[in-house]
Order: sequence, then C-alpha cells, then structure tokens
Amino acid sequence: MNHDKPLGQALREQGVSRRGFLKFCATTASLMALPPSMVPAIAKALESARRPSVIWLSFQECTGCTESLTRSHAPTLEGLIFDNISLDYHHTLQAASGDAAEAAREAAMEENKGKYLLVVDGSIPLGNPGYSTIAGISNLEMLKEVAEHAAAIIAVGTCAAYGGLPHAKPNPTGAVSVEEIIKDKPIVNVPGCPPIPVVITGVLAHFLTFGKLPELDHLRRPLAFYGNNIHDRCYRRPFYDKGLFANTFDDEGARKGWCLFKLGCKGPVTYNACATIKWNDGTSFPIEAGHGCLGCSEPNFWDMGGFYNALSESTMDLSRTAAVGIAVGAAAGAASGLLNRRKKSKAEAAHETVTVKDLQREEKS
Amino acid sequence: MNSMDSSLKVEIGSYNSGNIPPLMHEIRHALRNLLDNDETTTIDLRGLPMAPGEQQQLLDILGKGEVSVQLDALGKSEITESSYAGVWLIIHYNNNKEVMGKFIEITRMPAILKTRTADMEESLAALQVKLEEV
Amino acid sequence: MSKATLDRGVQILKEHIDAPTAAYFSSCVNCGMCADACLFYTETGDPAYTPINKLEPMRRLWEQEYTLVGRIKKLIGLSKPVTDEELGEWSDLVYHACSMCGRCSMVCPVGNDISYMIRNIREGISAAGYAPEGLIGATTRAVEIGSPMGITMHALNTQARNIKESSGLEIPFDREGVDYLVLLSSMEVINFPEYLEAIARIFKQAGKSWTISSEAFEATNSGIQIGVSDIARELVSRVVEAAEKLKVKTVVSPECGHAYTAIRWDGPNLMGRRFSFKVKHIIEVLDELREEGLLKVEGIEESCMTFHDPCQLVRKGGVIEQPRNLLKMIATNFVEMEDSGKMNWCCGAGGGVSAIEEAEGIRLKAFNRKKSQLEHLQVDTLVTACSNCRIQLEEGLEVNEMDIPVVGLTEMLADHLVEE
Amino acid sequence: MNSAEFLLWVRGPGLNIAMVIFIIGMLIRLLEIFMLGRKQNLAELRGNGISAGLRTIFTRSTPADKNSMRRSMFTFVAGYGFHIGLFVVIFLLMPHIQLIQSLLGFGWPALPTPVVDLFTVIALISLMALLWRRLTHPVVRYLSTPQDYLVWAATFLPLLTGYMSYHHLWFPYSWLLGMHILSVEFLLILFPFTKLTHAFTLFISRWYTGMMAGEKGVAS
Repeated sequence: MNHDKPLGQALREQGVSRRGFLKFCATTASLMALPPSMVPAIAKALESARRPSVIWLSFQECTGCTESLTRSHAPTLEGLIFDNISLDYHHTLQAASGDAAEAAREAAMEENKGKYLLVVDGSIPLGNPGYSTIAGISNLEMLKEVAEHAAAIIAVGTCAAYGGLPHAKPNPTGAVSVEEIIKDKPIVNVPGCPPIPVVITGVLAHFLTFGKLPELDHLRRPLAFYGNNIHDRCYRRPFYDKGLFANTFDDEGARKGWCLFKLGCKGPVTYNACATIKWNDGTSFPIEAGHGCLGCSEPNFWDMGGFYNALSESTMDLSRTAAVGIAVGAAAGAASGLLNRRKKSKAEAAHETVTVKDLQREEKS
Repeated sequence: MNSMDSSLKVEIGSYNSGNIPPLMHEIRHALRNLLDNDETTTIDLRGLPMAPGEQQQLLDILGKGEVSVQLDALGKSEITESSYAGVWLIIHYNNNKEVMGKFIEITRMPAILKTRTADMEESLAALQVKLEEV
Repeated sequence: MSKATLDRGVQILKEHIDAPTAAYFSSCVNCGMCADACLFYTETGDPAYTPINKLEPMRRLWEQEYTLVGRIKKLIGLSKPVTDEELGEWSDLVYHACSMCGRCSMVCPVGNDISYMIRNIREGISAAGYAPEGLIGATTRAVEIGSPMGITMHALNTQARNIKESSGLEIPFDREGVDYLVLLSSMEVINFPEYLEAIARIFKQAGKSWTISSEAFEATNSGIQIGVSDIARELVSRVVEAAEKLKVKTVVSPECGHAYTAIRWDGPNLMGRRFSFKVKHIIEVLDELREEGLLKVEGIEESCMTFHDPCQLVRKGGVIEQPRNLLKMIATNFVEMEDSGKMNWCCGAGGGVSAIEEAEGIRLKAFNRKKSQLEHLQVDTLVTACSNCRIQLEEGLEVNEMDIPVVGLTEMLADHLVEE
Repeated sequence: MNSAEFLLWVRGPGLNIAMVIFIIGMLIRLLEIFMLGRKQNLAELRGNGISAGLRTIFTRSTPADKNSMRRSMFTFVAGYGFHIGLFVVIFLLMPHIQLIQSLLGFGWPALPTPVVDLFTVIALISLMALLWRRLTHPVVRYLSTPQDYLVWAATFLPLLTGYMSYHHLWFPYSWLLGMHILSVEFLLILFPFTKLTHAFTLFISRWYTGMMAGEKGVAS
C-alpha cells in the first residue's frame, strides 16, 4: 500500500466498497466514542487522511498493554487502523531485531521528522539508567531522543501515564511517567492496567482521522473515554442509591449483584470507560464479574488504601491514632483540670469575707 | 448442576440499570421527529451502560419486523427492522464475526443500504463496457 | 475601709466558676432564644438585654482562666481582660435588667441554667464594688438593722398589738417547741399587715402552734439578691439559729419569692450543713392543712380571678399546684393566665430590681408583659403569693390605670375561714 | 499534587492528624469541665436529681412549651431542620457508617442515598436560613462573634462538598471527595476549640440543669 495515498483512495484500491467505507466510518466513530451524527464529518476527514508513522517504545512494562491491544479481536477494524498507520518500530511486534531494528527506528525518525507519533508503554527509571535499557540505550535517553521530533506522544498504560506499578512505594527504580520527563510535546495519557484496547485504538483513530489529539481532562486523558467515572455509569449504581450492598464476596448481596462499595470498589473515583465499552468484545468488566474496581486508570491506584477497603475508610489505622489520642488527651486534660483546681483553690483560700462595708468602692464613697 | 454452580450463580434479571425506559422514550421521540421533520437518528448502543441481560431485554422489547437484510462489506452486517416500523437495529461484524458496532437507527431506510451515486456511476460505466462486449 | 476592687471581684468570680458554668459556656451557640424568653428584652427590644449577654465578662474570665486555649491566648496577649469599666457597665445588665426569674434557663435548647450564672456573676460584680446603690442600702439595713426596709421589732410589736386590739388574736413571740416558726417580709409588715392577722387566724383554726422570733422575724435576704454569699449566710444564720433555739419543726417562709429560695434551697448550702427543721412556703403549709382537712372555708368568690405565679415559687421552688388547689376551694371563676405555672412571666421586679431606684423605668416597662397578659384575660381580681410581686403589680396597674385589685392568697383564704 | 495524591493524603495522614487533635482537644475540654466540680446540694431535696437530669437531657430537645416555640419559631424550625439533617447525613449515609465501622468495629443499616440527599438539602437550606438570621436579627447579630461565622462556615462546607460530590457539581469527583474529607478534617480540628463543643457539652449542661431543677421538684 502506498504510504502517500489518502486513506479513502487506498481503501478503495483494496476493494473496500463505499458501503464498507461507511461501515468503517460508523464503527470508527463508535470507537472514538463520538456520536453517530459525527459520521459524515469522519468520512470526510478519513477520505483525505494520510497514514502517520508510529514509533512504539516499551520501557519498564509487563507487555500487558501490548497484549491487551493485540489479543483483542485481530484482525479487526482496529487492525485496519493499524494497516493504515505505519508501525515503524515496536520491539515486541516487529520482525527485525538488534541493529536492524534500531536502524528502522532511526530511519523512521529521520524520514518523518516532526510528523511521527510516539507511543510509549512502561515507566522510565531515573534511579539508575542501567535498570532498563534497549540496545544499550537507557530508557531516559531513548525517550528524549525519540520525543524530540515527535508530533505528539501517546502514553499507553498507567506506567507510562503516571509511573504505574514500578512507581509504587517504595519505587526502587525511581520510576516516573512520560509527562514528568517530556514537557514540550502534546501528550495524551491512555491509562489503565491495561487500558481497554479500543481506547488505545480509538485515540490512534482520532489522530489518524483528524490529525490531532482528542480533547483531554486534567490528567491528560481523552475525555471521550475518561469523562465519566465508573460509579456513575455502573449498572450496579441503582443498588448504591437504594443502599443495597454486598458485605462479603459470597453473601446474598454478592450473589444478587449488589453494589461493591463496601468491598473496596474504587468506581466512584475512577474515570474510565469500562462500564460502557466493557472488555472482551463488550462481554463484561470487573464489576460485572463480581469484583470491585481497583481504580487502575488513576494515578497511584495501588496505594489508595487497600483494594478491599471502602473508599470512605481511612487509608491508615485510625484505631491506633484514636487510642494514642485518648491516652494523650486524658493526660493533658487531667493536667489542665488539676491546674484549674489549683487556681480555684487558691482563689478560695484567698477569700476574705465580704461585708456590707466592702460593697462600695473607695472612690465612690 | 453442582452446589458450586448455584452458590456462584449471578441472578440475571435482578439487575436494573434503569436505562431502558429513557432509551425507549428517546426512540419514541426520534420516531416522532422522523415523522414530523424527516430527520433520522442513530443511537450507539456501545455508549450506554447496560446491566447483564439488559441489552437483550431491549432487543426483545423492540422485536423483529418485516425486513431483515444482510450486508457483506468488511465482514457481515445485520440490518433488521424492529416490530416498530422505522426503528432499525444495525449490527456490524468483522471478518471474525465479532461485533464491531451495534446501533439503533430511526429512519425510513438505513443509509448504509442505499446505493451510492458514485457506485452507480461506476456500475453504469461497467454496464456500458459489458454491453459493448456483448 | 472598703476592699472592693476589680481584683477582688475577679477572684470571687474564679471561686464561683464551677463545672456547670464551664459546661454552660462551652455549650452556648449564641442562638438568641433566651432573648425571646426574657421580658427585659421582649419589652424593650434591646439586644444587650439578651440573658446570655449579661454573662459576657464571666464567660471571658472562664475562658481565660479555666480553658487551655484561653490560657494560651491570655499568655500571648490575644484576649481582652475583664476591666472595671466593663463590670460597671454590666452592673446595669445583671441588676437592673434581670429579675433572675429563670425563664431563660427553661427555654435554652442546650440546657444552660442562665439565671444560676447570673446569681454567680453578681457575686463578682458586687465584690468589685459595682452593686447598685439601692441594693447596697437595703443590704446594709438588713445586716445592721435586721430588715432591708429598716423595720425594727418595735414596729412589729405595734402591729401585733393592733391585731390583738382589733381581732383579739394573740401574736405569739419566741415560743419554744411550736409547730411553725413564721417569718415575715418587711413589705408585709409595712404594706400588707393583713398577712400576719391572716396567719394568726388560720393557725388558730387549724390548731397549730406557731411563733415569731423577735431575733429573726425577717425572711427576706438581701445577700441573695445583691449576690454576696457571705452576707446571705449571715442573714440566713439568724433565722437558722432562732429556729434551732426555739426547737421548731418547720420554718414558714412568707408570701415572698426569694425569701423561700434563700432559706429553703440556698440556706443549707450557705451554712454548709443540713437543717434539723423543715422549710416551707406558707402556700405549701396551707395546702398541707387543706389536705389534712384543717383548713375549713366557706363562701365562694364569684369574681373572675387569676393567679400570678411568683417565679421563685414555680421555676425555682416547684410550688405550682398548691396555690391552685387552695384557690379552687374558694373560687369558681378561676382562669389561668397565658404561660401560667412553670413558664409564667415575671412581674418585672424580682431579684432585687424593686430595690434599685435607677431601675424604675425599665421595671415598669417590663411590667408591660404582665399588663398585656391581664388585658387579654379581663379578670376582676389578681391573686398572688409574693409581696414583692404584689407591690410591683399594684404599682404597674396603677401606672397603667387598670383597676384590678391585687390580693395575697393567704389573706384571701383567711377571709373565707369558717367562723367558729 | 494530583487528585489521587490529594485524596490519599486526606484519607490517611490528614484524617489521622484531625482525629488526634479532635480527641485530645475534646478530652481536655471535657476533663476541664468535670474537674472544676460542684458543691454538694445540702438542701432537703424535693425530687430525684439524677432521674430529672437524665430526663432533661432528652426533654430539652423539644420546646419548653407551645408559646416559647411560637416566639422562637424561626430558630426552632431552622434549628431542627439543620440538626436532624446533619444527624441523618452523618450517621445514616453508608460511606459514613463504613468509616465508623472501620474505626469502632460495628455499624448499622444505612438509608437510601437519595433520602440522605434530601436531608442534606434540608440541612443546607436550614443553615443558610440560620446565617441569614445571624446577619439580620438584632439579637443574634448583636451576640455573634467572628467565631460564630467561622463555625458556621466549618459546618456548612462538609455538607456543601458532600452534596457537590454526590451530584458531581463543578469539579471532578475525586477532587470533590477530597475536599469533602478535608473540610470534615477542618471541622474536627476546630471542634474542641470553638463552640462546636456544644455537640458534646450540651448533654452535660442539660444534665446539671435538669438535676438542679429536679432536686427542687421542678421539671426543667
């Protein structure tokens, strides 16, 4: 396929009919979580879109994000998207290895200078550059080098977006997110551990379609996917409102599918599309499977006070604090009370009988 | 069925996200709008939070109508008119028969079924060529 | 030489701040509901007369002396100390504009006994030398002459003689071992001599022995009103000593509100010991006689009458039903005043207000509450059981040109005694 | 600081700090009160002070009489609205019960959230009405000190942020929840050092007053 042809033409040459193109546009709109009324605009944009070069860098990560992407329904319409981007470097997926791989990366960077899209998964260790290297190049160095001429960066997964599990206390590698290092490029965070595959492809589709990044929230997440919290879109929300909760994972409430708030569900503070797009081809999502949301698309989700502690509970042991408070308070109160008693006794001891002669002040009489 | 099964069984049908009635209202409203203003409406079912079984419940409510069309472009698509005339259900599949999109369209005829002008022009040219061959 | 100084006042306030006071100040949220219960506020509309505001100097002193935060604030100069000027200013609020009627204590939603604290802040203000002249004069006369109005035994003897001449009734003095030691208030001696005769007639009919002590006939206690416990103790001790010397069973407080409080409730606490005799209000005694069937009356008052509850009897003494029981013996047309009983409105002259000349204006203004109550009721006769209330009611009615006779309950009962 | 870090701080260290200040402060205040002591009543008692004191603790929650209620109607209605609303919100909303349970080890059933929401609105409106009264009524304005307004704000904020959290008003939920918890911590810290203490000490006040009156045979 010719790199330089507009997408519409390229698709037709592949034998995709105009009905097929319309289907493609409709599902792409759905993928980007855009309303169906946007389909004509998407069709127009896609007709003339040109495929971008994509460089995918994996740092301190578990390949879960790539798994999420590739294990989803392939070959798929998302696949079609990938057919229409030029994935020039991805060390897990590419056939080339060693010097050839690095050469491909450098070539792509040179050829598409200022226009390529950089996708990152995994966090970057700052503790010691040697903690994570690719072809002898430290993650930090490679990120800086590739980011320099990138048009935009997509940080895929919570590690790249917010530091992820490597960043969890005590953060032995000094792991940080992409946005903590790169300050001068447009960055989209697509957090999740892993993110929903269609969300990853949706963001790519958006870039492909419109040539720019989607609208973001305060944590640089695409609003189209991260605009609502799980709790508000959760089908178990009516149980929360009615006050029906599962108290354990095997009680009546759990069987009846009641709200999992008490079991530590972080849905109320987790912004993601799991409750609507769901996972595995729209089959289910964690809450539907009977487990509370861990909040994996939120920064520091692993340190949010225990996965199984309710959101309104303290993240620390309050009972001990209370016990210390009671001990100190009792001692301090007793001390203060004794001081008061001494003061009062002194006043009583100093009491001189008041007689009628003492009722008028000297200057008055 | 062993005891494990019964203790872990999720009671489908006890859920109620409360989203079906408003959705039905939206469909009714769209149908009114189609009649009055000839405007079509498309509802993307992916964007709606549904409890397990609820989507099927919705489809059962809508029922099947007279028309059922199968489209074969980039994988199959099923286009069915519901028992309510003008309310269509469109399901797009990929080549692996996985659902790629699920829409309710309130229209006289789903846009995807109409033959494109450009396709007809191409066909016209192709037909011309064919005739010349004959 | 007088020892009244700010320091002395402050020191005495420190002695009087106790656990209830600390709880009260900790609990007040400045909701202002006590104002709605205080006739000095409702009849003047002056927010300074809000009951809890009358305690502001004491509240600050409590905070500065008896709370950790207050002590720290005081240490770093963040708190406003109590000053002479302030106590002088507050003297008007706690003496002129408070009759210690205790209505505020009944309505406070957090349960603060505000009048209890007023009683205590008076201790400090009087020790600092800011008690009103009129009360100082009354107190001085009470201590030095034996009666706040300067009545001596001589006057009482004359009265006893007059009674003997007009009715033949003997007024017994200094008899030992009798049932009742009868006390009088100077107001009764001067203004309502009928009381003594009424007592004599009732006890005679009931066959009870009684006496008056020539050493301690005065029931009122200016020490309580001015708020000097040392003086109150001295005045109470005269009664206690007389009662013990004469070995009486019961000391009878006259138709007076604070005198009852002074002997019945404050007396043992001032003296620091329990009494060997009982203390009763004359109304309680009369009701007991009624119960025992020793009070035989005849004739019915047909005029429409109502009863003014003295604050010290209802809210501070628990004497509520007794006067009504007695009235029902002789009155058919008895109507209750609005808010009667526990929540009755003060006449406006209690708590020493009547002794303060400068407070005359506000005292008569406060009477407007009673005036409107009476206008609403349209009664022919107003009955009460406190001479202080009675004088205020008579004066207030006269000033407002309302022609309603005010009668003491004891006298009224005596008028209906069955003649033998 | 992002919203997750903020939320983490207020749920952990913030809550601990506030809690320990609250407990120590309140114990000091309570001991200071009780240790001042009071003299024994030597007068012959007319009634049982203890039972009267206990009774008054409850009866003072109702108006003294109809006329007193009529005279202070505004304060009564707004006061009841606020206090009942606040009580329901604090003790009958499930997330709150869950926090209490994690602290004390026991809990109780919650009310449905929309019901609690209604009580929040009642409490908020009542509080605003009480503020309006504080600003306009001659007596209450005269009595009010800066502390009264501070305490009003400290009480209003948790209710407001709680309401905003539930309805997702203006800010992301995580921030709102964090602000809500922070405002409660602010309230807890202010509590022992302001008249907020009345929530505890009013029972002591009612007890003493009820007892002193009861010993004289007066039902107060």
